[in-house]
Amino acid sequence: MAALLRVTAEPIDPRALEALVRGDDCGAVATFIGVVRDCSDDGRSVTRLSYEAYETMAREEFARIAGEAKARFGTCTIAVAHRVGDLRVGDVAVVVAVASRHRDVAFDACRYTIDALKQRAPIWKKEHYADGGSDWRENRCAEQAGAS
Amino acid sequence: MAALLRVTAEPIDPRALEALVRGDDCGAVATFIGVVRDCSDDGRSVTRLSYEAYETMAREEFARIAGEAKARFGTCTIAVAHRVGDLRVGDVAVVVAVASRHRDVAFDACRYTIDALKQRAPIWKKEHYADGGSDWRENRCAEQAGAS
Amino acid sequence: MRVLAFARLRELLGGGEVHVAIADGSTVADLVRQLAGHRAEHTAALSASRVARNGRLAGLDEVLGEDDEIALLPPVGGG
Amino acid sequence: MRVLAFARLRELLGGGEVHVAIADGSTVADLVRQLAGHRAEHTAALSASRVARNGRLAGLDEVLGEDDEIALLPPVGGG
Repeated sequence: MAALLRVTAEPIDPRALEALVRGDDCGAVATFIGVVRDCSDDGRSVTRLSYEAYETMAREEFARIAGEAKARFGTCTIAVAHRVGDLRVGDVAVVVAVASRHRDVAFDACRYTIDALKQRAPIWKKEHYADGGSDWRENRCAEQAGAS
Repeated sequence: MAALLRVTAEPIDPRALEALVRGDDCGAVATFIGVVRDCSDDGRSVTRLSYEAYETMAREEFARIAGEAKARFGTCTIAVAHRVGDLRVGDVAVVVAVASRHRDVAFDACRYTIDALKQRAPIWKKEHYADGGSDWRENRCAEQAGAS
Repeated sequence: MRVLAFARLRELLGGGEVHVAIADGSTVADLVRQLAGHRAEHTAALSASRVARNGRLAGLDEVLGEDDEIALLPPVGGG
Repeated sequence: MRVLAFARLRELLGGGEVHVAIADGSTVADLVRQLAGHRAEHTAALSASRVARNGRLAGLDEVLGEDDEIALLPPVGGG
């Protein structure tokens, strides 16, 4: 198992993900945990989020990203879990766990993977605000080609 | 609590460390876990390690490192736990957990902290090999001034 | 044909899976025009989105087959 | 005075805490020479090490007080 993406409506256990990637030859595990904040990027008070995903395509995109990370940084094992459904402040939305022999590879691959996932994975987030409003929020983008 | 170092002979729970640093305004947690490998840097088969620490000084050094990380990268909360005593392959030797509003700060501060701790914290490691030998191993160094 | 819609487009089109009758030889661009149907909000949301065909991003001039899985992908927001 | 020794130096000096009688006005360098005692292995290990005085790295010319906590720090290997 060299790469794994889980899209799940259940709470994510980062330790379980780390257990999947760890082996006796791995000296380093770098884990990123994305948590639901109480405040949006533009300063609105957030009460909850909803995520949805196009799961089959997300899995393919993740496989590509993991391949790129290994080609760039070196041998490592990468696992990702992303929540879908309704989340509250403090809930874990996403976890990226990377195990490698040495820590530079683990850090670099972990960061590359979360950055690329945020840009490219077909996953969407709706923020629900304390004032009753809600909005689909897009990540600040790299390349974005319109469809029509 | 903005910075915390624990030196402990008990197994480390990375989740407990993350719980210490997380808050509702933190969207990102970056965690580094250093694990005992079955193989030394020079390729010898390792059966176990022993760590020892000069704890009071390690705590002061960590406080300095955490202050540097915040000055360089931005607001974040940092916690570190380091095992001492006998460890076996697969055991967690060190955990650095950093929570921040955004992931760049969390990643940068986490990496800075583990790099600096490895260079500067008064902690020592003895490797025990499958062939019966053992050796005190030093981390590849930055500045190292002899005492005499 | 079967079209998957996500996020804002799911809400606008009234469901995560919509069924659309297309003419033989229709392209991705034809499908998008048909889905927009001269409604300003739909047109804006679709023009900010990408289209995937069988799990890969599709060009506007690709010709659709009845069995393709088409997905409408607004700007992403995961993580 | 009380001297803490770690790792390789702990093993060489026969304990994590050694007690050394020093002359008034002794410096860090004097203490190190006294601990080495013309033994090659001790001299090598001490010369590769640093000395902390009350939790901070100390210069070789610092004069020691009887109540100082001195620690001998071989090259570190944590993490």
